[in-house]
Amino acid sequence: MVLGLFNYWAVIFLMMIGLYTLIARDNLIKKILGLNIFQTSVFILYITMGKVSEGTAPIFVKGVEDVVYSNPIPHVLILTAIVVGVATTSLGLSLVIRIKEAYGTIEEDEIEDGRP
Amino acid sequence: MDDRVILRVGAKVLIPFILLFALYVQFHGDYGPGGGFQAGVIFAAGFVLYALIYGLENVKQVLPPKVAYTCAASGVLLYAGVGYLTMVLGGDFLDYGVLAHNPEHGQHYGILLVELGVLITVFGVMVGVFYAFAGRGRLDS
Amino acid sequence: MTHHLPVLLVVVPLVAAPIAALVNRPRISWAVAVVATLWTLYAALGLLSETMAVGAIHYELGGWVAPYGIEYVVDPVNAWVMVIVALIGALVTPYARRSVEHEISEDRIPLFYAAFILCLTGLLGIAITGDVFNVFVFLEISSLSAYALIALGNDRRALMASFRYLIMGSVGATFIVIGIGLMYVMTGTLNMADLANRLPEVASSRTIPVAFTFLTVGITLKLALFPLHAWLPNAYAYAPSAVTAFIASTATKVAVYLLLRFFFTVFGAAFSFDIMQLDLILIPLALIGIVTMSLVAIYQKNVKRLLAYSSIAQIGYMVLGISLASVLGLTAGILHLFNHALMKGALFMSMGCVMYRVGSVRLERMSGLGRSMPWTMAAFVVGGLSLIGVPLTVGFISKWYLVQAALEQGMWPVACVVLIGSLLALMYIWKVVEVAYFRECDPELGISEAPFSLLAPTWVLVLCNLYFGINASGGVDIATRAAEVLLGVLS
Amino acid sequence: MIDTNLVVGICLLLPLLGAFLVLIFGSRPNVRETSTLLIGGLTFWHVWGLLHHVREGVRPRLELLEIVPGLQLAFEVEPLGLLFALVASFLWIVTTLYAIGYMRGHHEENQTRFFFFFAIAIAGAMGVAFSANLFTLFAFYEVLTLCTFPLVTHHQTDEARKAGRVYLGILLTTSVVFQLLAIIWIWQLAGTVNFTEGGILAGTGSNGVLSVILVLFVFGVGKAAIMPFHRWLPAAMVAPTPVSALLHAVAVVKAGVFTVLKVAVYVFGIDLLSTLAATTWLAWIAAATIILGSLIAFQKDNLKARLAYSTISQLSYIVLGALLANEWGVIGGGMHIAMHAFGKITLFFAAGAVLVAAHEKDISRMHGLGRTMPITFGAFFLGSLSIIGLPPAGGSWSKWFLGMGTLEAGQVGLLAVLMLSSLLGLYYLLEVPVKAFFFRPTNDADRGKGIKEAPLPSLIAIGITALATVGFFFWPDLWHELMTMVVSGAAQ
Repeated sequence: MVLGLFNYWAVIFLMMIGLYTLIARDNLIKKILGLNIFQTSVFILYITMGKVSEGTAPIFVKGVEDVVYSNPIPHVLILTAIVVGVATTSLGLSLVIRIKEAYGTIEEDEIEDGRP
Repeated sequence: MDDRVILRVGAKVLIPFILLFALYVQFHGDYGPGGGFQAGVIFAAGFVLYALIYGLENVKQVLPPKVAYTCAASGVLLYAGVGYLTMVLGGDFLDYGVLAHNPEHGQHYGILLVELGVLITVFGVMVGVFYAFAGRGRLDS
Repeated sequence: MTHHLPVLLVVVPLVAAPIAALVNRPRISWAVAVVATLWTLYAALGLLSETMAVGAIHYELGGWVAPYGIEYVVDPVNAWVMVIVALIGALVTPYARRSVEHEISEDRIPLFYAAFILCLTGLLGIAITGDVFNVFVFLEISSLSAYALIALGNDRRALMASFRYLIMGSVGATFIVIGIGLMYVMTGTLNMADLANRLPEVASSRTIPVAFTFLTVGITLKLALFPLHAWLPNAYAYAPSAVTAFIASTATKVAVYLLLRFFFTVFGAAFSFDIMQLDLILIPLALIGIVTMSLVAIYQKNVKRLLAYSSIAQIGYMVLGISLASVLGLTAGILHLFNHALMKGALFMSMGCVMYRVGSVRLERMSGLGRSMPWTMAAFVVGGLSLIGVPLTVGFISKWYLVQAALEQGMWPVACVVLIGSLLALMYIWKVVEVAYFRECDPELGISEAPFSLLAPTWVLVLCNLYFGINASGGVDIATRAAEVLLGVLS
Repeated sequence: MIDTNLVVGICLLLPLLGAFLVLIFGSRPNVRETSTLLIGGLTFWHVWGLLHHVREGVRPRLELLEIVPGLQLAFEVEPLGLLFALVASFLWIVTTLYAIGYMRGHHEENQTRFFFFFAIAIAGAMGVAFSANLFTLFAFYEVLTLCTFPLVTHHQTDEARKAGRVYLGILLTTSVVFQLLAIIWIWQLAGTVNFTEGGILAGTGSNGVLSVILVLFVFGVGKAAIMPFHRWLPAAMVAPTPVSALLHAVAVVKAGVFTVLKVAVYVFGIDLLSTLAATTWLAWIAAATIILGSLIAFQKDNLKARLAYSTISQLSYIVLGALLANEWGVIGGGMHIAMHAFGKITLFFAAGAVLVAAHEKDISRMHGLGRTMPITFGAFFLGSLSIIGLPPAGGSWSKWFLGMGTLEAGQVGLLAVLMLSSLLGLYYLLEVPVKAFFFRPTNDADRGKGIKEAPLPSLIAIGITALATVGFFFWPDLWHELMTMVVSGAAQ
């Protein structure tokens, strides 16, 4: 039971690491990394749930019948989510660069202190 | 980077294949794994590699930032243009079946065109993002 | 043409955004934005009138039949939300021209309009789609462009505000994706109507309540329900004026719509409120939000921040109405979506006028503005009165229904809190009024009235505040229909 | 002949037209004031015209629009509303006349704004008077609150700002939290908020619920200044005197007590009211306000503050009249609206005249002023008599009916309260003319020089209202007739 759901354990593990980093770190880059790890855990959740036991890649080959295919839809969905994640990350990083330019630091506590 | 001969030569050899592979992924996308997203990223990777080895300025001569941004925008237009075309031809939005006499062929064309739009956009965006970050002066205090 | 209206509503601005970026001339980009937003308003109104006449409209993208393909569904609920979004969009765009020229450097203006239209596209897309994963995609389109828009503010704190919003917003969106994924695991479908059919079979499993919880947290983060509101005040306060006016009146409204959609259409009121007992959480949170956030607003020195806190309090009203889960309560909540968009739009726009002339919206810089900018401040006063809920303004209509809904269920303490909330609103609005009208302005500053192109859209909204406060029957009609659709009283 | 129903609309529109004209002629004071006077006259003439119809039992009705289904912005003229409208529209003319003298004599700034909001306030009062349902009444009640705010804070000083806060704070708090809650509750219970003869609430809720609603109403009508929600009235004294006159006599407080009376008669109905548990102890709260108001007035040396507390005390007479829940009480309360309006406006006019002519606010410094300003203090004397309820002034009639009401209700204690309050009034009001006429002018030789009577327009206004108070002693028929129609209609 516990091992059978190992993928969920992995997902939860990653998710917690990500959320913890996101909340606990003052460094803005680390925050983004945390966000990425968090999102990745969700990607894995989606990808693993598309797996049908004994299933193979959902590519039709002529003449081969009676094959169990994995569900491709979660993969397609998560492809979109990955793209969104990339966009979020790049926007976040570009914000970090501009924050660095404006404040001279990317540590959140220093930014708070240095308020005009 | 001038003295890194292996990198320079290796990149020179690799880049055409990277671009070709991108196109393979693109045009194979309607029946096999692949498609515009992946192809766009791979295509952009070729340019990024070139920039890493030969410097940002050189790659900007090949592909000025403006062109990259234009690509990002026009890919979306191509995508939406196909959608409009299907509507003009009497189908629903993105109903590729109406693009050719035979709906199956229509599906082919439609997916290819749409994926091409995706490729152009993703490529433009990836290169654009790369330019935006790489072009930034270092901020050593 | 009419047949394609649902998709054109979204696709026209989607195309306009890259065009606005491509032409790369501030004025032409602006013109593109105007055309696109006017089109969305036309389309949204068309869809609303059609759905009121014939019921739900379905549109299948790519000719794929639902539930396999993505389907756009228009019913009174989302048509109403789309009209709100499009109306505010169509008013903010003309307003934005001068305001944006003033606040954003010229080379970024085309990108501003591109991001602005994308944001509009995303918000409309969230509203119209009948597919839960598509919701996520549009949600991210609107959110990403919103982050970018906020970061364009010329105060450096805008960057930090945008970053926080980005982190919180992404977490919220990811929670929503987790919820959607868990629902998909159990039902194998992403179509809302299909989900609604299949969920009851598996509702007793442990997964669905977990999915429900993830969705609840994700959506309430997006709509900034107390106590998940931390991202909102700075984001609103430091964004460019036009952006604040637009996002404050639309983004949270669309998130509230998501709440409605998921809790009522997808899960069903019976599951959400009888089994999960959502009201036990949402009603107290809404009430605490109304009171505490209004109190915090009273102590703000930056008027845009003040209004931002007031927005969080007002979201409490909407959530409160929704969590009463009766036709009357839902009507109140849905009405307040529209009414709050009108009043906050007017208020933030008038603050944009102040920003244009004074260069700051801090309270101490606003002394004497009642004399030097009479029209701007008059707009603020009327918008403020509407926020307070004075009769003959839209705010009163919301309050009337909300209190009625609370009394209907015998919750008279809730009704009292609602009314006390309007008194707190009076306090923070009047603080601004007193500064503007009772302090002398420095004549050397030479502050004059804002230009016509800023005042005109502001006053259109102000007049809407009055008109829909006097003639509310139409709005109430639609809101009641929407509430009935959501509760399944009538389909 | 214009349709009678339209006349109602005309009565509402004319003050707005007046406000508009004030704005147009803002730069030409003479034209501005003349137009206000003309419009005032026209308004009164139209309201007077309605009297004829109401006597014949016609109830002109005007439905403007339906805000949401079942909730209309509608007007209907019934005797009680007509009484209020007659008082308000007549006193508008007189107050304008007075204000011309006062504002110019006192060199006030922003006179255009003053006359503008004054006209809007009258429109608000008309709306309150003619409202056909609680919603319309509430809407115009709030309009009245908001448009008098710029009047109260006319001087735009810090003091005015603080006063404005208290004013708006109390009036809006009570109306939004209590009154609105009560209105929506009634809507919930009865499904309607229309004023109906005999009331709409009978049999809709338990005695307890209806009692709570009654409490919400009596305290929710902040304009009636029942203690402890009376603070706004003394605070608003910072305003120019014509504004005080508007607040105390013409529109604001009268709108408050009018609302209480109207709700008592047309929403609860006298019969229901007399059975409610809360009625009696609310009546005692009103009685306490009467006594406390008088006692505080007693101690005030500032003339306007003294008059303010006197008003608080007198208003509770009217509330008490409503809460006695019998015909005598309602008749007395209604008549007292008119009697107190004319009496109190005379007092305020006189106080303002003293301020303009002699620059004096404190009673202790008015010794001997009566010799230089005989007309002003003579009018003050007559006004005082009316407020106290002594012949030959109109106030004696309303007090008489109120006294009868207490007996009818079997509340001898309340009768004692009325008597006691009159005795207090005898002292704190008559002290002023007595000191002015019979005391020797105080010390400094400069005073007395250059002091003469108030400006002529103001003097005319004072004369009109003072004579009216006496006139109503001999001819109170109009008010009595209207109030009799109210109670007989309610009893049907």
